[in-house]
Amino acid sequence: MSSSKRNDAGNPRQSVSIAIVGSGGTGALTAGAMLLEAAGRVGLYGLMTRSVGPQIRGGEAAALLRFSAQPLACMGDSYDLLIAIDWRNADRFAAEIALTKDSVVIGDPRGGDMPEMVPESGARTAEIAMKALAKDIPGGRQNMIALGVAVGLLGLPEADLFAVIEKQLGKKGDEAVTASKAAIEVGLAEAAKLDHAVPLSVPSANAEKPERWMITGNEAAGMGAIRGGIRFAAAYPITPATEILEWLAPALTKVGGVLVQAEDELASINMVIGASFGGKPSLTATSGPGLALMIESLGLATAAEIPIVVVDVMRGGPSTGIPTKSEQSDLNIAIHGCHGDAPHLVLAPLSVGDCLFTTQWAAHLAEAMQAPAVVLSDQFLGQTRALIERPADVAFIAQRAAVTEAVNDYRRYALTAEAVSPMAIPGVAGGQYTADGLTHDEAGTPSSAAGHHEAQLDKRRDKIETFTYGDHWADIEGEGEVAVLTWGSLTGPAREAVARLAEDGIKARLVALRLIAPLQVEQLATALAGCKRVLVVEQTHSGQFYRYLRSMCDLPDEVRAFHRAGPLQIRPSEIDAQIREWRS
Amino acid sequence: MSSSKRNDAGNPRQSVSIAIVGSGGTGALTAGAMLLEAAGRVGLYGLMTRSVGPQIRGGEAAALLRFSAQPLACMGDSYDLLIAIDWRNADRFAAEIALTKDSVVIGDPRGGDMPEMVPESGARTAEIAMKALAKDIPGGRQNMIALGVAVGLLGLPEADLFAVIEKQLGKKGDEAVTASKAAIEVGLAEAAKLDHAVPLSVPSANAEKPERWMITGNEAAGMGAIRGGIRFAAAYPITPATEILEWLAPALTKVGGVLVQAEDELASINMVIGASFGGKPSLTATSGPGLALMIESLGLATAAEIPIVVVDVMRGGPSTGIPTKSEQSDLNIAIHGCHGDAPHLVLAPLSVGDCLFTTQWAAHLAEAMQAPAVVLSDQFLGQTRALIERPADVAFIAQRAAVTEAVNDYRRYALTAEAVSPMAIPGVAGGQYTADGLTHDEAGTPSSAAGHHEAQLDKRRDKIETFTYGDHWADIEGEGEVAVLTWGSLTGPAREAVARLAEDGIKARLVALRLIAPLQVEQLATALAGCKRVLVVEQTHSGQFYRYLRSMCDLPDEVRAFHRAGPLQIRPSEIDAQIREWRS
Amino acid sequence: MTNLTNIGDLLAHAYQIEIEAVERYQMLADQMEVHNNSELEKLFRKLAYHEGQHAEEIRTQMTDANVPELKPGEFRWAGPDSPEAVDLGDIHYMMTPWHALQLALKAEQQAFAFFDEFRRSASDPDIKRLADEFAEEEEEHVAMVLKELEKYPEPDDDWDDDPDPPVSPE
Amino acid sequence: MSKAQAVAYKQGDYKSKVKPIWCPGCGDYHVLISITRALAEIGVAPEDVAVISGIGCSSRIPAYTNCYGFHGVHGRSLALAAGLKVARPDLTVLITSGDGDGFSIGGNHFLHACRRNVDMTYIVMDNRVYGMTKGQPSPTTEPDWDSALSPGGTGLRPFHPLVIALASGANFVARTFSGDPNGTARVLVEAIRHPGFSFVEILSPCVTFRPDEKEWKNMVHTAPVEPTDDAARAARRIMTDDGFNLGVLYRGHRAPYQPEIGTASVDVADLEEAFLL
Amino acid sequence: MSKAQAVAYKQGDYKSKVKPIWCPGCGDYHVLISITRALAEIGVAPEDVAVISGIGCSSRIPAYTNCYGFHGVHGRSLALAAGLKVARPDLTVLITSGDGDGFSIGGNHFLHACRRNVDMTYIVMDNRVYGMTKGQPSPTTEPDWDSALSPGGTGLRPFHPLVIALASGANFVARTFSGDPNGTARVLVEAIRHPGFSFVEILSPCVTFRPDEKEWKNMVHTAPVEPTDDAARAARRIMTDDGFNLGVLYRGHRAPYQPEIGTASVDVADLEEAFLL
Ligand SMILES: Cc1ncc(C[n+]2csc(CCOP(=O)(O)OP(=O)(O)O)c2C)c(N)n1
Ligand SMILES: Cc1ncc(C[n+]2csc(CCOP(=O)(O)OP(=O)(O)O)c2C)c(N)n1
Ligand code: SF4
Ligand code: SF4
Ligand SMILES: [Mg+2]
Ligand SMILES: [Mg+2]
Repeated sequence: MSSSKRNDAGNPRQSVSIAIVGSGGTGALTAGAMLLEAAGRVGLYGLMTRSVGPQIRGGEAAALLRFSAQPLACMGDSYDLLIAIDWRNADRFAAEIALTKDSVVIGDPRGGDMPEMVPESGARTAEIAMKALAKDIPGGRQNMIALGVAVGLLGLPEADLFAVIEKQLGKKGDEAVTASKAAIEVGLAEAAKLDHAVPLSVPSANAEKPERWMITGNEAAGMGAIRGGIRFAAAYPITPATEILEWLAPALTKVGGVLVQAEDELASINMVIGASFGGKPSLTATSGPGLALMIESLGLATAAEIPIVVVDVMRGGPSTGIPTKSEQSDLNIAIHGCHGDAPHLVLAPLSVGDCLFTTQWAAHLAEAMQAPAVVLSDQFLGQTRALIERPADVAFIAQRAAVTEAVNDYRRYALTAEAVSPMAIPGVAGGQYTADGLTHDEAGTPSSAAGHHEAQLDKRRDKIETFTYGDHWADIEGEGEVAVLTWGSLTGPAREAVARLAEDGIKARLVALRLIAPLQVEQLATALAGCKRVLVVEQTHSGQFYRYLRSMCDLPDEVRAFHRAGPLQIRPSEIDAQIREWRS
Repeated sequence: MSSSKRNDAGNPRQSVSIAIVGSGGTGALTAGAMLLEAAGRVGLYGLMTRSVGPQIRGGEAAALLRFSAQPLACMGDSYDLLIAIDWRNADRFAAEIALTKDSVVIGDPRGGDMPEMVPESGARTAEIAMKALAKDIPGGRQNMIALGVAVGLLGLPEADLFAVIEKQLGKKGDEAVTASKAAIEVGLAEAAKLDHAVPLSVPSANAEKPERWMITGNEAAGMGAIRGGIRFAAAYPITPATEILEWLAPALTKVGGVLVQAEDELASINMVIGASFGGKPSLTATSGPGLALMIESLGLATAAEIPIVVVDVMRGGPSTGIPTKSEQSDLNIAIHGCHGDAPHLVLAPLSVGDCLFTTQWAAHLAEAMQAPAVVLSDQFLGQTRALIERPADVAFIAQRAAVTEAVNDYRRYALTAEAVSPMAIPGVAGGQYTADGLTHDEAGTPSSAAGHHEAQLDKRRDKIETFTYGDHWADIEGEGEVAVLTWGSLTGPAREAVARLAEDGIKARLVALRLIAPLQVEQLATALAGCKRVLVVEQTHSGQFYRYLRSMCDLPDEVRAFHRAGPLQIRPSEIDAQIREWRS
Repeated sequence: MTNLTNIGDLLAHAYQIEIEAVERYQMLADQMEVHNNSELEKLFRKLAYHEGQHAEEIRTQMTDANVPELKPGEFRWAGPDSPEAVDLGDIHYMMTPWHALQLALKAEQQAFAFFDEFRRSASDPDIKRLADEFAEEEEEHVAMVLKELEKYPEPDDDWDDDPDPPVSPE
Repeated sequence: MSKAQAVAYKQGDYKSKVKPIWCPGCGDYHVLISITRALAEIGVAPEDVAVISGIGCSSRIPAYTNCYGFHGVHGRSLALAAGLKVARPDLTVLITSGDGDGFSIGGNHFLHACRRNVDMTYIVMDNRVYGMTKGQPSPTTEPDWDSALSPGGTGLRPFHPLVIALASGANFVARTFSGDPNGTARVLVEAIRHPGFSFVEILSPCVTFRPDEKEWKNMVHTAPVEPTDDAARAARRIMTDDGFNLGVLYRGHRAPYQPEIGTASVDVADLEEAFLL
Repeated sequence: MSKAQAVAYKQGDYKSKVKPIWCPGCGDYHVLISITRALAEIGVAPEDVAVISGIGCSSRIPAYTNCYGFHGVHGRSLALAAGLKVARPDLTVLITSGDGDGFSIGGNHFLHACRRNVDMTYIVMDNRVYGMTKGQPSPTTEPDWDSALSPGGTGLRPFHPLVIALASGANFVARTFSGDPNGTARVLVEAIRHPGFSFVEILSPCVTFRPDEKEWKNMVHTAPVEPTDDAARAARRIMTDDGFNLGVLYRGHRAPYQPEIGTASVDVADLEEAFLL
């Protein structure tokens, strides 16, 4: 997907980025959400993130959106359209809403002072008195005017928007619907008056509209968990992971599972371990501070060989950090956080929609190997709402090697060829054993003998290192002597950068890891075969991913580490520029 | 210090290794401790570790000792003398007490069956009826007979042993002293009858006896903490760190400090952070499971820039693992355990005695940089009792850049040249600020701006990366194109291996890191300059140190990683053999 | 306690007394094994064996009587434990045969007391006769233990003096 | 539990072959006997019982039973057990803990387990000391008990587990003495059968670090009053007793927490509808 | 505190320039006023006061005061504060927390802080909800309160902070209502002055996620009886009240925990003697 900047202003664009900002009570976020849903009905792809002030309510807010008729990997480099319902505190978003001279900025003349960033960018501006216009409509609201303006300037069919309005506001009664529609009409009319269109190329009106899902990464992770067979969850709320729990709570109940709100993360991971010991595939979700509290028991799950899934929706760190912003800096703790040698699985979804697949796969892998799996999502993936194609059905489901019929002479930690030992589930006669975090022998009896220690350490390493993971360990695209090597949510910008380079005839590969640990060293070498230069891209301050790769495998001679802490996600153009600059 | 194996049986040896084993109630450990103290009075160097069964009381026990007139780096490869007060369950120690055909083994004919390991080794054996002999002495005990035998066979002056007896048993009354002396005399007489001497070369009787300290690493860490200025400690008991606390509790009180027993490790690290926020240099001590629980707040101390020292006395992991045995496998969690990018200090003592210096230095560094310092001791260092020279006085002491007089416009997290900001201590007028784990600006006010985030991340990185650590970052010895690169408690065996190689004219270097993080990349490169081969030695299952080095710096082309999980420490002969084999 | 009203009940209790004594001695033997006191391990295994034989004798008597299947809570003991079960609180890993026999003595005495009181309070002559038999048997055991004890002088006060410190396995 | 009815289980069926590492004389041996005796009395099949623990001498019990066991990490047994029981309501779940594991590091889960009232039985062997780590004061230790870590004593008021249990909502509260294995077993039978969260504190002497506790056998006495179902009254009574009152102290009537589980009302695929535009 | 006597402090001297991010209408604004008012009343210098918190809306208070502050991690404020106070007995230490921070994740430290009885004042703004994370049930939430995470309610019995405080040994226990800043300030003055661990629960409505709590102002009432120094009686009284009783409920007489600090009896070098042979 190429940058919108690269289109001429008049012609329909391949993708359009739009921001709607406004302070407390203006409804900027609601307008954004409706716009997204309307676009989905048109059959577009789309993404919406939001950025807000520190206030719990009434703070300044920005709905950040991007649309295209082609699948979208990430947010754009800059914004084609910025609609400010008002300008209060809008400079907070200056760094996030990059404007160019091609941008169009619509403001309300009564909405306060336009921030510096607008004139500095050279963007074309126009004024619409949204507040005043809304006043004239009984029950009319300024955000609905803004919505009308947006749809008008983008050139989206208004019927789809009205359908959304009916669905969303129907429960509020006819009056609300009518008022909103009226306001939208006014917005459309205002837009039509302007010479500021940012037309988006949309699927032809005659063609059958492709079906779209509208989903956040957090919802997708929940759905993936259920598809993967998870039937028990315990968790403690934390930003930005709470929505996984809030989605799962009623959903699990419907499919015969349950979610328990625990007193803290120490409890939640132990509840999950207990439920899994009882035979139920189980999951918890948290963010960095919660993961830190789970670390001791993550080691227990590893040592006692209890499969669990821990979804870590990463936010800015260290410590409380920036809870509402994305970062990839929990990589270290996820891989290396446990005391002792505690090999376990670490995975990362590569897009909003991929949160579904990766979580499902994680449940499958955890159960197959009787090991904990940490899924590293992040605030961007988790809280971005995306328009995507329905994720494919995949066969991955929790299937544990279990002893389900009466046995004799059972040895829980027997050394087997695949290093996975069939697990007796409570209730099975003769399978009684005691799961233990102490070093133990094959029967599970505590031991401090070097032989037992090594045998079980080997076993736990081997079972995950010799497993056949198939092709899902990474997304690999493109060819050439230059590769962009990345993981998790940075895959989006990297993917778009590689696509843009390709458009310009510059060959580059994308290697984006979904399976972080155990690192697939051989497969990675194959993926990079022939590469002379590798750009390692990640959203951390210290280059954690780069360090991890160095520690585990030999990279091509020329490697550059391109990394930055949050909260600003690395943009496609930055990656693109790195590669171009390196070549020259 | 060369291996005792390399001496002829008749001549005095450079070093002697001796084991005294016996089951519950026989007093093997006490005999060993007295032998150690006696040797100390002679002016010898020595080490004593113990190995015990899983029973809390009454289990099988082995006192493992080594003596020499030269400083001792580690335990020996094999044992010159094994005295079994009884043989019950002694095969538990087979792997730990390596015997050779040069070994001498003394057993009690009534002490049960000699385990396989003895005849298999080809060791020379003799019998002494310790139990029966003790019975004949009123109040006599078999372990005192064994002690007499040991002193006799080693050729140590008995006067020093008697002095120990008087000191240790004096409080029990004259009878106890007389009985013990009588038993020792019997033991000496029995030894004299045998042709099984393992004579140790001792400082000449005329020379003034050098002064010796007898100390464990855990006590040394406590002493180092107090020398370094620590005046507050809070902790929760855990094996094998508890002795640090038990030593510190009364000691701190004497120097005007205090130790608080916390309800758990989450509390102890927070108490320590609170006390340090209040201006008192503070420390906690724990082992792996406790460190895991402290991880969240270790990140808080990093983010809020509160100096604290956390001593982690490592044991076998993961999870509860092997609490009574040594391993170096908390390296990963110590360096990489926190969520987010949380640079802090990680140090490791290089010997039992060095626990004093390293802990003292850690207190100094933590305070100087307002950052947490993790000291990675381990069960071997912590619980081994050593005869050493009095550790030198060093000037390192907690000295915090603090605001101690009234100020205006105070900015707690001001960006300064050294990246360390003077810290206002509660009570100072105008210094009021709120320490915060949230991303903040220079004043400490929470912020989610990219600029503030990056500035403070840079600051916290820079202050520890640009600090001048001096020569203490590593112990470097020897020369040549081969280097043994190691850290912490593995330094002992590595040092001895390098010395042995040197005796055979094989040049090798020793580079043993005391400062693990931040890794002194340039200094390390200098230390390894000219090296073609590097053997990385550590006590972990997965080669954590090797991986860490790879991740951070370029090592010479030929690198071998020699690592093994606990509980058996890697022996000097194994390192020696690796190097010899590699050269050939 | 002595509301045992029929032979079956009495047999059930007598049998249970021996069974628990066996279990207890085996437990003690295990403890001594784990704590390397092999002399005592042997002694306790021997005691377990004897009680086992006794249990076996009772079991043969049970075949013709109508003996109820009682659950643990349905046994009616006077004390906190069944009469012939050694109090585990009195055990030490360095104990000597003298101590062990003292415990055995106490256990046998308690068992005797159980049946003794029973035989005196029972009104049914059949029950009385059987209780009598059991009491006499226990009395014999008491005598046996006393005889065995003669071989062992009372150990010195410091018999449990372990110079080595406890260890911490976790 | 149809299995259980068919077979008559004996106490020995609940004991494993693993030999305890406890010090001879330790009260925990008696507790093991009481637990196995209680299970035999109830007659639940050993494989339908799970015994969950943390770390400590007392926490070693699971492996000594012939039930399913989990010897987890220090202080977290109640959470692990709650997860297990909610996921597997068909199992009989016991938790075996110590005064350090349960009331020091594990105090928060204790509060919330009482409050949550999952149907399981919490057995704490209270020896007023950390046995496993060689004798440090625990929350229930007397303020003047001298030790290396707290020379001269902690000076702290002992923690009152029974009162906390009542105050936070436990549904069954009792205290027993390990030296009375029959009495303890009887109470355990009742505790296990009582719906909801049952808490039984067993005074269990540590002969190694608290030899003075051998005296307990002369100090304990049966509670002079009948159990009540009035938590406030029970709390007040216990707050003022001498700490050696034995017996069932409180029987509550709260319904246990047990979300329905295992009965699906919709297909997984149906959940997808919400995402489809 | 000689400084304090010399200067007469005003309420404003305890307020910082940082502007709260709380929702307008939030009860915590009132609490901030009450705290600064109480401090002015006591007259301790702002720099001699430390305000310690965890994470939550309520936990944001430290930065809004002009005292030394610590905004630590979720649930650990009491431990941090105890370390500070023991190390620096000269400071006045307040802890400001919420019902989630203090009673859910922080429950264990609450128990042990009450027991340890360090001389500090624990102020919990109880709004019966997790405000900061957008409205999940907390331990004090009513069992039938509907939310996304617990549709239809948790079904769990609310946690009773005052009873737990009493049962675990707090030395001063009170409940106030944020809507009565004068009354709250008065109680806070007493709580701060009272030696040992003082616990004040402030009912502080969350207007955003619990708009129903605006009704509290009509529900609170002054405790109908005098404070007592009998913990058992106080506990029983509170266990049976309606939860809206305000006032000082308990004043105890336990001596605070405060090891002597800062007075060396030996030189550091003297400690070495034990090692020398
Ligand atoms: C996280 C953690 N901290 C500390 C320990 C060390 N530890 C093991 S058992 C124990 C105390 C046990 O006391 P209690 O529960 O009373 O059991 P007891 O041994 O007295 O039966 C401690 C502190 C640990 N294993 N894990
Ligand atoms: C370890 C950890 N877990 C979870 C969170 C997320 N979190 C922040 S505040 C909060 C709850 C706060 O509730 P309360 O203490 O009642 O404060 P309120 O916002 O209601 O004043 C939670 C769960 C966190 N910051 N850290
Ligand atoms: S140390 Fe104490 S609690 Fe532990 S086994 Fe020994 S007597 Fe029992
Ligand atoms: S969310 Fe509730 S508690 Fe938080 S600031 Fe708003 S009203 Fe107050
Ligand atoms: Mg205990
Ligand atoms: Mg709240």
